[in-house]
Amino acid sequence: MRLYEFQAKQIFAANGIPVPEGAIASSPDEATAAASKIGKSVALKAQVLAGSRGKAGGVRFADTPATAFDISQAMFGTSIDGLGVRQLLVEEKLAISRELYLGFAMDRSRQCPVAIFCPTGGMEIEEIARTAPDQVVVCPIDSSNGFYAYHAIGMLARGGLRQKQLTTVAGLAAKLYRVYRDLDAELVEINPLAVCESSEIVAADGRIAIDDNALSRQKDLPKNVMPGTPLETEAQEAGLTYVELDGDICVLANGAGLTLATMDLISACGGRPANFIEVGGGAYVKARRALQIALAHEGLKALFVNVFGAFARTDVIADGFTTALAELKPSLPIVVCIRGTEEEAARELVRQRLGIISHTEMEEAAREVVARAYAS
Amino acid sequence: MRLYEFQAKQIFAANGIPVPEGAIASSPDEATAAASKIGKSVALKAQVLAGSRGKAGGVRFADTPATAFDISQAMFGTSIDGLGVRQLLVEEKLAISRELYLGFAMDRSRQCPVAIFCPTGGMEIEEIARTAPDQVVVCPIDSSNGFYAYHAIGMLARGGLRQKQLTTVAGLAAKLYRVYRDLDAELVEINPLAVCESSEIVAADGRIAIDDNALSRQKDLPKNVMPGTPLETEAQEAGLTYVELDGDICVLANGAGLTLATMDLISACGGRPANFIEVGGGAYVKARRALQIALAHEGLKALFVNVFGAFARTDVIADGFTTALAELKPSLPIVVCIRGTEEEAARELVRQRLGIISHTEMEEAAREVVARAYAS
Amino acid sequence: MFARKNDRVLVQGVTGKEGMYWLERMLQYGTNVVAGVTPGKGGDTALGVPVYDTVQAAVERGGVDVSVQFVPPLLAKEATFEAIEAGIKRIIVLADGVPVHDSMLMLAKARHQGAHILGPNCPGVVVPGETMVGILPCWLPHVFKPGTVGVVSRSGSLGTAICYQVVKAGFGQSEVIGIGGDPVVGTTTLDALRFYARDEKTRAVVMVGELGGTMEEDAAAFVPELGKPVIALIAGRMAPQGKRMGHAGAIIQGDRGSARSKIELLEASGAAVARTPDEVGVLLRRAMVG
Amino acid sequence: MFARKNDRVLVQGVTGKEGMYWLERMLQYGTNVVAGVTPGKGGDTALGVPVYDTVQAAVERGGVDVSVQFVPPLLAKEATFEAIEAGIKRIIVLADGVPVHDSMLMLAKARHQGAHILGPNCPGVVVPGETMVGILPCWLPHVFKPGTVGVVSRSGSLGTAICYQVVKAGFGQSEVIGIGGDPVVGTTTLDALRFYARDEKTRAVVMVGELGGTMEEDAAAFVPELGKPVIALIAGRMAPQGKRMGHAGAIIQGDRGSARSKIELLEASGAAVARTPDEVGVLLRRAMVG
Repeated sequence: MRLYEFQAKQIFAANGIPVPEGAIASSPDEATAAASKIGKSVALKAQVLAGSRGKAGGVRFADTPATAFDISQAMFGTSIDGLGVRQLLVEEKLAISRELYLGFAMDRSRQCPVAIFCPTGGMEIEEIARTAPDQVVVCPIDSSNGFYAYHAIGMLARGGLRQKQLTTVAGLAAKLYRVYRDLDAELVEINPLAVCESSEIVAADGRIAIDDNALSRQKDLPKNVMPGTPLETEAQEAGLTYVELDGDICVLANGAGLTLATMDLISACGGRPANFIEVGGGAYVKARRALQIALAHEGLKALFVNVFGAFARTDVIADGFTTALAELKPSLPIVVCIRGTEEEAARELVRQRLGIISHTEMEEAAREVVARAYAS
Repeated sequence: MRLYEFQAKQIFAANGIPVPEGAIASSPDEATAAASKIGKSVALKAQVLAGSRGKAGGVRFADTPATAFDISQAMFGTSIDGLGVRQLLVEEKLAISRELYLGFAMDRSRQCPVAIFCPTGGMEIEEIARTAPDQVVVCPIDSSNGFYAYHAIGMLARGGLRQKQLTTVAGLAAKLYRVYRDLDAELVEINPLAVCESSEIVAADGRIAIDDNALSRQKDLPKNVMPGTPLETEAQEAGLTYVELDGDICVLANGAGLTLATMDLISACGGRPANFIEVGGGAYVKARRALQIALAHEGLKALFVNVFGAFARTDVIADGFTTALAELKPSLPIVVCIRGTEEEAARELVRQRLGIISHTEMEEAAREVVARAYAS
Repeated sequence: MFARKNDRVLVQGVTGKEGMYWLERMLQYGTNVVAGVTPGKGGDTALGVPVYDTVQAAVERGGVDVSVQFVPPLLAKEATFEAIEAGIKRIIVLADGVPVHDSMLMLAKARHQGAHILGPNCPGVVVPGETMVGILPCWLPHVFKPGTVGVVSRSGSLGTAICYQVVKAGFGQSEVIGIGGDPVVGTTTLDALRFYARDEKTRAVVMVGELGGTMEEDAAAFVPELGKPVIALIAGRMAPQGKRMGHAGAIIQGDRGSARSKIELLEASGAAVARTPDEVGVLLRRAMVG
Repeated sequence: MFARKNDRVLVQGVTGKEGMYWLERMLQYGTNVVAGVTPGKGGDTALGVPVYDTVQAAVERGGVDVSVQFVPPLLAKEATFEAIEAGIKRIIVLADGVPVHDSMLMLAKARHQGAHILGPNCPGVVVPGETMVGILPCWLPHVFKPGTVGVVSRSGSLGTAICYQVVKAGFGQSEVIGIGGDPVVGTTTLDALRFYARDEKTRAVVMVGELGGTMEEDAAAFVPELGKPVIALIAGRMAPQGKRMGHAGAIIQGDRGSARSKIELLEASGAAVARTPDEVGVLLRRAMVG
């Protein structure tokens, strides 16, 4: 789950990491009041969970409260990457002399957290990482040991910082690591970490993403709904992983790996998958809800159910989706393929409840569903 | 710094360790109100930082709010171990079927924290530890690893707990360890940990002592003044270590070890030391305050200043105490002994400001101060 | 790699519903389960297997080679710490939903103590005809059959489906290692390849991967020195790219991580990459029979 | 034990007021200080000694045998972690006021990595005529003099006062080890005795202890196998008993910890216990000259 910039900055501030003076505004009046309170030129920053806000006009500046009113009025109601702008972060405009990049993430190859520093931050950071990778310092962290200021000193000195800047940023980095660890974050990023003309060092932007697996123990965090289509949002609220695609064959399989392989198979057979929906783990009981959402996708031409029971029993899964289909009664061709634990019982359920003979070979089944989908 | 029982219990409750329902009362009216709110028989527990409260009548029981008024009125204003009873903890009276002992402390021999469990807790715990040490389970902890529920399970199973009691107490022990660690405690103790007739397990009493060296980073803790004589309290508030004894020769030395040895030496020479006051570390600048307090002790017959400059410079120390003595002008025999770093400069200061020739041999000096103290 | 016929197996969380179900399956398959652990149930037995309060007590009773855990995801870290501290060197973490910081801690601690972790979020391991430790349907004869093909899979259901293809193609498995689908896992595809390189019984390797992470890229570099044919299936060719983790993701991972990147590197390294599950069988026959 | 003439010494926190004062004293005494560390001052020099931003950088520059720290007590833990991680095996922690949980963590980590800590809250070590690492007035000729008496002290000022007695009695020291006055220290009296047992230069040991803890009791058990005379002074005979740590203190420590308990056990073990500082010289002469 991602946090909004203003939420990330509240967390930074609570952990001793300096952020610009600012306030969140939901209306032009609130934006004006915030600008007045700050009493100098302000930045108005759209709060959306999108990547490239700056380039999309999501950050604008105002020198007076009156212009803040006008500009914020123009910003509210626009959208960035398809996401409506409902909140603005109104912040003092910084006089920045240098932009740094500082972040913590996990390195899937090294199987450990890494600290990342680049002496040139800002919007071009990925370009720098590509063209001048030597500039970026990546420092693996032993989780069982932690990341202290002295680790940061070593990393930042390699990145070229010296003297007071070195020790100040090292202190911030140690604090940022604690945020990363204590909040079960997958990612915390300050970009840019702004060295101001006053030589103060301030988190000018902030990004935090929390590990979904840890949300149940991170009780103090806000509950953000991640951006998505209306059906994706519905699925998210129901606790399901659902991604809408622009195809027309609805795919229901068990487990993420088999679901991905089934979509590939449909494509290889000339079909167009309409969705990714995972019903692995304990989600079989949610089959009804999952199918209801998946089948609500417009323009579907067929439904493909592909089950391979490994540690999950196929009869339990079949009970779930046949019950749901008997209730939802979609007027679509349905092709079912079943293999694995208790497969005979599962096939019998499908035959009884849906009047369908299940396939046992998924490739054969995939060819049939594609043929029937585009038959008319 | 020790915490009061009610403070310890607030911390326990905030960390998920069950405590009896209760409230703190500073007057009979408040005690009555608390008893009414609890609505059953209550215990009235004097809140003093003394050891053996139970045996000194510091815990009494009341079946009704009216008796709670009478009993609390009788308790307020009494004193236990010389400490006035100003606050009572009014708590539901527990129906206890079994008393356990659970604690965390440091083991100075093993140089690590230890968990301690005894299946027979209560007031006789020290007696049990002496007469039946096999009953007490002491479990050394690797600080860099921590203490988890599974460690507790192992310890408690050795102590004879089984089934639900085993897992419940293990969960509490893991929480209590976190309190011990996160609060920089030297000691946390639940005695008794009460198994109630309802089979609930509740911290019936609690003791927490915080490492004084860590108080500056434990910002959320109350600031308790430790019990002592009026002069000891004054010293505590000034940040000095001062213990009053019943002798009559005031001793000022540098460093705890030399101070203790000087007191022994005075005794060996037939004198009676009046105090232990440490002016080690950065406390030389506090020499004036230290001497002011030490000299306020009644019935002093002499002052002995014994300085051995190791890493501390004797001229700096001498500057401190000669300035103070020149100001305080005590009408006592004063004997000074100085050795170590910059000793010539120090002796010269003493000669100039106090008109005293300093000794260089402490035993000779001690004999002189004893002789002069009891000369008349 | 993770289990052999006579390995002494411990089941943590044995008395729960899942633990009991799979204990029965493992015992039926001949797995040498010597002990179980459930705090508070010390002294009981589960299907004849003695139950202890702690892993330490179970280990003291006579030694444990492998531990497998049926515990909720938020308790996996402690269960793993417990097993590592008790000196167990191979630990299988099945739980799905373990916070990644917990996983990283588990792995760091295992590294320090010389222990090996399989998972989290993995189905365990089968050596067909010998032993099964985990939650794999080892008893299905058209899926698991003794043979010479080493299988390594990030996905439980897809991996099992591919095992079925191996058998349908006329072969059996020397070992099936489910390494798990989490971003951070204790045993990687590369670790499994290294094992199969040394394993005399194994004549070819089937690698089941999917988009995300760089495990297949890391493994591709080893394919030439493996010295045995590798057939790979990478799921997620048609899937939308997974979420990017901020700039950090781009910095650490660069252009790697897509199914395309994995397939290109694997093919360049000499592996045969199947487009569909059926094709795995075709490519395997080609590699084994010629 | 903690320092020898040619040991390469690192000073952490070198550019502070205390660090510079004692760096000068050490250099004057001939201590082989090869580097200093102060974050943010990398590239500077201090009295000709190169300064680095991190211990790692200082170690990479050419090796360090001993580190000594001039850092505030709340930063001692991190400074020690840094030294341990950089591979330094002997670390002297001078800071007074280190929280005991920090000390216990430092010691646990040192044990895991095979490093040795002297302190915290200690004055360091002198090998008279050879080297001084710490904050001891090694330059005073009537206090520190080369010889054959090994001194171990929990107290800085009293230990130095006793060194004066050793010299006054006509002897010198093979080494003076200030182990520190904190409840938990990395090097104990017993550790020092074990060192002096092996040290050929040392012919007798003077032990300066005080009430509290059980270090002297633990060391007493070793006196018979030490094979060299031990003269002890235990301060605090007349002092009030220190604070008791709840029931736990009584459970862990039992009746040990008082000056009386220490003196009784030491005398029973064959050590000569002095009642006053002067008597240390008397007993030492008796032991050495007979």
